[in-house]
Amino acid sequence: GNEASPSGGSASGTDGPAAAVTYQLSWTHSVQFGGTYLAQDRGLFRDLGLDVSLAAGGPNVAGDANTVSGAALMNVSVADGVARSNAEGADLVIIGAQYQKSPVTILSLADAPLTSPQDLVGRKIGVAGTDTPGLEAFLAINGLTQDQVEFVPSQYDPAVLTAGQVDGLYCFYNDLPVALAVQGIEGHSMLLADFGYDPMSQTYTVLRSSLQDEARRDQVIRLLRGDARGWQLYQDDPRAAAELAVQAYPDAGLDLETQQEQATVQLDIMFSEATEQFGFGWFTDDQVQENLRLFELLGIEGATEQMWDRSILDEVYRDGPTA
Amino acid sequence: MVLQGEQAVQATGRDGDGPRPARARPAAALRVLLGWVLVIGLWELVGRTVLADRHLIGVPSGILGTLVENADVYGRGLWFTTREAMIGYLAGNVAAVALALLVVLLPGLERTVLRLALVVYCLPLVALGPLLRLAYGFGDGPQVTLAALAVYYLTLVPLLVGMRAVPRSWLDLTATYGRGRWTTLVTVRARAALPYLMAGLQASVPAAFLGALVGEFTGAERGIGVLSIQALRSLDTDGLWALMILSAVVSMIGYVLVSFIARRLAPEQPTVLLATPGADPRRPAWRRWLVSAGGVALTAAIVLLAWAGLFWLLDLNPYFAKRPWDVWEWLVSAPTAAEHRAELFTAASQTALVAVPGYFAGLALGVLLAAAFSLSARVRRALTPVAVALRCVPIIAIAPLLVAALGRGSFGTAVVVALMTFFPTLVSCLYGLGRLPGQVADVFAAYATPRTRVLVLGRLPAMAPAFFAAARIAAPTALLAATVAEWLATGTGLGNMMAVDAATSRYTSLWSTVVVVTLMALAGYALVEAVERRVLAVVAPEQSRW
Amino acid sequence: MTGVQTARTAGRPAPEVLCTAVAKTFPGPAEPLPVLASLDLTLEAGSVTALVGPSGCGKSTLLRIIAGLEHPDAGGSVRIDGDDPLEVRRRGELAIAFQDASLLPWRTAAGNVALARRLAGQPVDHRKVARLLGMVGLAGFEKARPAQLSGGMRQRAAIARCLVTEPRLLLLDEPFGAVDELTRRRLNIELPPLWSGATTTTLLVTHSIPEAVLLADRVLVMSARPGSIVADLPVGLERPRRMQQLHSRRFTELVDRIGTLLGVDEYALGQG
Amino acid sequence: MTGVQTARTAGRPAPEVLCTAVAKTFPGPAEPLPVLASLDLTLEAGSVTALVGPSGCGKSTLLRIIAGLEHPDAGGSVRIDGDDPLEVRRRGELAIAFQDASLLPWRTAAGNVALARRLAGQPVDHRKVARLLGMVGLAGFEKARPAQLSGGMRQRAAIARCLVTEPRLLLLDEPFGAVDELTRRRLNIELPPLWSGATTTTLLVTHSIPEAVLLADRVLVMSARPGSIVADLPVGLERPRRMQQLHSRRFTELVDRIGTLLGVDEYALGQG
Ligand SMILES: Nc1ncnc2c1ncn2[C@@H]1O[C@H](COP(=O)(O)OP(=O)(O)OP(=O)(O)O)[C@@H](O)[C@H]1O
Ligand SMILES: Nc1ncnc2c1ncn2[C@@H]1O[C@H](COP(=O)(O)OP(=O)(O)OP(=O)(O)O)[C@@H](O)[C@H]1O
Ligand SMILES: [Mg+2]
Ligand SMILES: [Mg+2]
Repeated sequence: GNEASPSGGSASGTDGPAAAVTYQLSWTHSVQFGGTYLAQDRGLFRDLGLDVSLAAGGPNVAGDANTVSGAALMNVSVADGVARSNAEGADLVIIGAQYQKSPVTILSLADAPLTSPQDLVGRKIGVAGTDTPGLEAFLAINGLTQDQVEFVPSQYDPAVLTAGQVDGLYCFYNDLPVALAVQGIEGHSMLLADFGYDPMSQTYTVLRSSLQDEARRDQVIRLLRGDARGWQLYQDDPRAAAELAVQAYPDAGLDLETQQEQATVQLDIMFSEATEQFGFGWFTDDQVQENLRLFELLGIEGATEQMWDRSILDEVYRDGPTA
Repeated sequence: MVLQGEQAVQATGRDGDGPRPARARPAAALRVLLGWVLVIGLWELVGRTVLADRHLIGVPSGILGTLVENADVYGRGLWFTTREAMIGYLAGNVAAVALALLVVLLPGLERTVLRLALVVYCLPLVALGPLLRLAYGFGDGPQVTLAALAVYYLTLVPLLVGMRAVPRSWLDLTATYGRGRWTTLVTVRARAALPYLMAGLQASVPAAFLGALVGEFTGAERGIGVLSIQALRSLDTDGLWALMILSAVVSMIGYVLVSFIARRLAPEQPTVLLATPGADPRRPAWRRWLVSAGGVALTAAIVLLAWAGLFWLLDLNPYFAKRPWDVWEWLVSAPTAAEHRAELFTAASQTALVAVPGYFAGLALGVLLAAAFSLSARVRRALTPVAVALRCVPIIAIAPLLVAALGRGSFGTAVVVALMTFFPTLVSCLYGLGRLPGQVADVFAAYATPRTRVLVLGRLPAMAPAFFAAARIAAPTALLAATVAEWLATGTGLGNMMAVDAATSRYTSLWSTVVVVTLMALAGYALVEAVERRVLAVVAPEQSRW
Repeated sequence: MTGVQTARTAGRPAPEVLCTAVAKTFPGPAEPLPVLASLDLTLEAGSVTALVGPSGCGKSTLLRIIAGLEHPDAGGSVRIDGDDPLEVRRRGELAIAFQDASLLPWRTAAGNVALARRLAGQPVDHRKVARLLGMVGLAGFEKARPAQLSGGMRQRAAIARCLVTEPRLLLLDEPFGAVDELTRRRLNIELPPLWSGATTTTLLVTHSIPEAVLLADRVLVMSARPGSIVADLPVGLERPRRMQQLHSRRFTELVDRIGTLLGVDEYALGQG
Repeated sequence: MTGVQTARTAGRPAPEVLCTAVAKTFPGPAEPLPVLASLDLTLEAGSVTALVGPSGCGKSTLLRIIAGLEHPDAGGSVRIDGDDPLEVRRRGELAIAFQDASLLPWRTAAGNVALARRLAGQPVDHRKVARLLGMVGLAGFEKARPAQLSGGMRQRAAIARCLVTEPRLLLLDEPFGAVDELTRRRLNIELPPLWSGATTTTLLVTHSIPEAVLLADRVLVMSARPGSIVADLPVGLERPRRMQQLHSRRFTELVDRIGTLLGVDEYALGQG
């Protein structure tokens, strides 16, 4: 109703009709978004006057595009992706990063582990076509050339590894390695972030115009605040988040054991000293500079510091490192 | 000897299909049962020994366990996907019938309608999925739409062939009373097209299911597609196989249901379709060229207008939803256009190298299977489920297995393309082989011609219209299949390019690639059509005019 | 479409058919095949004309051209009471029995007959359908599908289909070719009252010369391909025809004459 | 399949056909339709038998049963020189001309005729094909497709197809129903030498009584449905038949007799 709501749609009020916003996730539902589910489930968004719809991602979802087109207010993305989108004419801004460390990893089987970049030489690495530039950049950073490693086109299907079609698989730390572990297969993960390849990941991404419009900026702040609160709850009890994920999305086919394992594993990359000190989702200027250098390696043009904006985080953590 | 006697009578089509002696039935059932037990036992054995721990295939016991354990989750997922598929199936087939009616009533539109239909059918999922999600928001919209899109072309093409499969004398009948196209459609064509319509309806059952399933990759919250992504990534091979088996079973049920209805609906024997070869005076070559060039231009104009108009109407953001002029700039007017073209050309030739052999392999596989099915009911019963399963299982789910079996080379990818293409050909040809006119069958019977010979000399020519309908469908399908195979296995060609473009937000490049894929499909289609015209002018002249 | 049909066509007088310079050349297997030499022909209103001629001379083609189902070569024209054949067809006033019965296989015998009335824009009259089927000897087979009928039965169903619309112009292409002699004679006597009269103009192709003479007011004899009309013989026997006339001099004379014209004489069999 | 075929069938003597208790009931549109009453019949080796009877009495059905294309009701059997009809078909020794021409629409006239030889396991002999097409008056139409032929021409092509394999058992179902009187008589004179003789047994369905008498050694008259054989008349005219015989007493007597049996008399037309 547009008539006479008592607070007249005040910017930060928790009363009045909740503003409907869409929050685009980066993949299908799983505990990967456990903090967000907690925020949703415990009414943290609602308390902040938001009626949040969580849009699942998937193999055929263009997350950034959904934000650019206005279908979503904010999406979860990755820095190089955002830079690419901007190079193609989007004007997206990263206002936070859920992961403190890139989850990109090269997974190998424990009986033939790949533990350092040098181990890749002469090996077959499964990598999706979309990730090939990332692997190339990683090799370059470590002084290797592409012809020293055999790239095998594959998707995020761990069976290629177990079936022996590849020696290592380019994937995500909290995803396939967990699946392997749950299946009772010992694997080894080599985080690329530990060897210089560390694009900012699970970034909170919004349109620059959303930050300039007062009302929407306010919604962004509330959304980020609510989400951060959710992740704070998550940090305290990741297993509860896993249970919630399984329960809230009964049709997603989630397995509780796997979810709990994943929930614990991803703590490593989501929380760090920086988050202790500044708050969940924090990023530093050093990280920005490092990412910009990485973009050059990846051949992405036109990215500058302007692609990041910490003012929302500043606002959320005005009173200290808890949202 | 007994077999041949049975066959000779069957060829007359009158009383060959009598019930088999009752005592044979339990024995046959036992044999079938034993066969299954053997197959499943072997499967379990292989899964547990040679392929143990490789997570390439699920094993029967594990699959069964998963099915029981997740009965309610899988059951619900199956229901969601099935519902999407059913709605899409209905919508797509209604659209096909509507388009066919339009063409029959305004035959001048045939070429244009078919080309436009082809363009829509060829839109790759990578481009279409996100668009649909943007247009529909949350919900089942994209799944249903993709199911409908996967279906309508499979029905439209054979339906039009069927509408033409009438002898001159029946058309003369309505003409005698001065009736127009509508009456002819209602009294003659509609009924005559029934077998072809049923072929389309049957071939599109698994297509609808697969369409809905991959539709769920566009960010759906539930359904078999979502569950299978989950199973795939958690190395839950048994679960994945359980899901795929469920999909196959549902498709199978739909397929059998439609074929049951088909048998009920079209019991009369096909008649000889006498029609004189092209009686219209041949127009000079330059005029024919002009007309077809005009047609192509018209189609292009309509596509471009619809493209720009639709995006404008839906107010789609130009960042993602590129317009025709963006593609023009990318491919032609931009300073770097030459590079873009070169890149596209390389990719397109790689794709063609996979798609063309795959196309022919798929076609051949379809025809050969259809021939085998028509020769032996036993082969048909045994292989139909396999064929349906191969068609409705998303290739992404069994890609590692296929790669393990076939390798990543062009042979493997061509086989994948063939596997994804053959099914509509199989169904269409099966129906086509049944179009042997009763009188002609009698002639063969008079010489006790063996089945194989009847097949070659009678059934194959009678199948020609259905076969070419399938060949026209297979052209764009093979191309789309090739792009999928490239994306999954070879990491080359247009398929990989589209995936990378989508992942790296190179949307102008993506749309340009889509345009190239569409143009290639149109070109392939035109080639098939040209061959078809020549062959059918001799074998089935009734197909060359309305 | 149906607006015109409300007036019962049977009430209107029979039309005159005028063929002017009708010629037809088919694109034959090798070279163009002239089938009809230029041909002028008037069928008087209400007359019954029989057309006889060697197989392949163009009789069926001529019938189809008169019905407007085939176009004559440039220059030729067919007018039915001054109208284009299409007009007449549209009014549901024309019926043609094709050489092959061409029944729709999915309709019953009665359904096929009834269909003609629907196509002609006339209300379906089940009693009439049944009566006509009875007249052609198909009582009890109303519900049979064409595949369940013998060749002769199919042909008779096709005749019933032609007659059920009470056409003003009736074109019959060897309507009794597949029926036995007895049935043929019965039909030769029983059916003509349905079509000879003031309301129907009839053109009948037949291979039986006696039948031609028995049924027609006038017999046209065609030459071999390219067909042209080599003789136009008025029959001049009174109507209604009865069996007695068959033994009349006039009758046998005519049969002989036509036989001679067709060259049957040299193989003369049975008669004269 | 072809192994058996090497011996030229034409050299072997004509077979005897023995039908024992052949009856046939079709599942009719409403209730079961008895079409053939139990029927015993022997076709002597090398004889030409004509079968006449009212339309729909089961003539075509009987032919199909003899060819083994339709099974008689339980208890009935057909033996051809002691063999099952299937055996005979398999050896390519049987030919049947169906009532409707049933040419393969995608083959030319010559292609259709040649096909029969291939199906019968005989080498295709293009000269023979052309000669037979010429005999039935289709010279120049070898390359025409069925749709480009007139009704009578299609039927003649089908006859050529039957004769090209020099069958030992020849079943003709109204082979001349769609051709004109002249052509019919010509064929009546010219073709029989091809099939009457020591090597072929022939059964011929026809609606023309004179034709039956002219061509056959023996005429079988069938009753109306359910068909049974009501008369079995030896013709007893000497062979080769010539036109003169047609004026013989024996001939006209026979024609009359059969006419009477069929009830044609009451409508008697032209003869007697
Ligand atoms: N559509 C066609 N294309 C080519 N030739 C044709 C076509 N229709 C008929 N003809 C030829 O025209 C000639 C006359 O055919 P039509 O059917 O008119 O003969 P008809 O006099 O009816 O013969 P019949 O007594 O055998 O039925 C034939 O030689 C035939 O080959
Ligand atoms: N497949 C069938 N199913 C049911 N009834 C049939 C079938 N075939 C024939 N009949 C019936 O059998 C009877 C005899 O048919 P058949 O074709 O043998 O007659 P016929 O003597 O050849 O007649 P005609 O001279 O008209 O060709 C007909 O009444 C017909 O309705
Ligand atoms: Mg004709
Ligand atoms: Mg018959």
